[in-house]
Amino acid sequence: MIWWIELLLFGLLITSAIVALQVKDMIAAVASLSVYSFLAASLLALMGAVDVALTEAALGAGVTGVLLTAAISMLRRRSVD
Amino acid sequence: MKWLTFTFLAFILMLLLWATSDLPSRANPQSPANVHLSPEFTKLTETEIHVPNIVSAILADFRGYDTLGETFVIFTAGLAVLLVLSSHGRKKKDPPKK
Amino acid sequence: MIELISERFPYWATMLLLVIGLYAMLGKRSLLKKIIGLNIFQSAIILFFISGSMREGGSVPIIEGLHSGAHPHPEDFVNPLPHVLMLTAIVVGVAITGVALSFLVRIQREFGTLDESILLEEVRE
Amino acid sequence: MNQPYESTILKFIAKNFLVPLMVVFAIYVLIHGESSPGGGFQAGAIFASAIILVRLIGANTQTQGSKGLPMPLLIIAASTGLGIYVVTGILAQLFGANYLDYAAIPLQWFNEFAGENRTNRAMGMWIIELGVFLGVASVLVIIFDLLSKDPEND
Repeated sequence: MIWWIELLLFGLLITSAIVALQVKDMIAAVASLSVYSFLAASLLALMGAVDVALTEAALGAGVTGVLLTAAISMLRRRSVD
Repeated sequence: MKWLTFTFLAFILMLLLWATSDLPSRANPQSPANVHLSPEFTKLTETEIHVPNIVSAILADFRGYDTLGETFVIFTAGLAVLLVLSSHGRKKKDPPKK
Repeated sequence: MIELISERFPYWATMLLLVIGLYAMLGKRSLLKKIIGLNIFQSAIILFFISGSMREGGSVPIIEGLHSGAHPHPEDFVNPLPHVLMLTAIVVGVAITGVALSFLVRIQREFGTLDESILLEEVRE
Repeated sequence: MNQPYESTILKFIAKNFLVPLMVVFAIYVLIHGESSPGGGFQAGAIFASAIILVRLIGANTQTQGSKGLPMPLLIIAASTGLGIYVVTGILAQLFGANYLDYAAIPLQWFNEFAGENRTNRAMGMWIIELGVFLGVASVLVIIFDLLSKDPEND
């Protein structure tokens, strides 16, 4: 059991979650959330769930980030005026 | 108000960590989740469906009704976004505050 | 001690992530941060289920050499049922995020802010 | 999206290399969903990512911003995906089995035509994953289009 790799990945996961919540810039928060999703996907692949890892990498790290970025660009532009 | 939130969260964390001590140890072949229902799925995938990917077989055949409901959920989400963000009928009311 | 940690730490880490997501949904004032917290909460539950699906000596749930007459043994694979449940949960989670973001765009158009306390004041008036 | 960043090499690589690769990978994941990791959801997500990438490339230039798949076509595609799923279930009922029991649908002629050795259930799984693929891909593109649309320009 290569459990220390999982321990390292879980540590990075918790760190990126805290960074995504505490940073002020929203684009940086979304980038950190994408990092979080990709770390979660690699962790799922390490646990043997390849289907779930593929879905998480495509949907969680890709589409969610794009949707959040689209919404933030609209919201920030609207809040300036 | 801040301390109330943190107290509540610490309470929840302690409760959850206490609850994990009752779970079976990880990767235990004799844990209840591993001995019920999924060996049957593996055997039926070999004999009945005859496709290599067990997850795909369960998703589309054994739990096909579940996946049908989920497709309905996604379709409904698309319709909800369409209804919420379509700009028809909004301009007749008061314009948004600048 | 090492034995205990190596067996139990995924449970502890996922519970900690769950509480972090819950903190974002309870304590943050920006509604966008609440949505990010919702995503973290959901990923924590997915990781918890998948780490419960592991099996000693099990491999990826794909039967190798099925068409050439191999007979699989159920103990050779990890438990595939939680994988299916979490697969549907991820896709539904993205749909939830889309609907929530559309609500946020609409709130921004109507009220001009995403701050929770200001929104509560405006709704009370 | 305040100031468009005009980098032609990025656009060239994304349009001529990345988008075709993503489309091919999506179709591969859809067709090989039974024998390797993948299926309708993953293929739909990857295909939607390819379409969204095309939208992002064309977002800054005036010529391509309004092109692409229009909204009624996307809604029709989503409904078609859901319809394939539901009709497959009803078809199984018409052949005398339970709802969504693909073993009753006679699909062996396709196997003999393609020279494959699949069961009826595998063929039924392939059909409904096609429906799921259409539904997921078009709904994700619908959500992105509506979220990135400026309401005062239309």
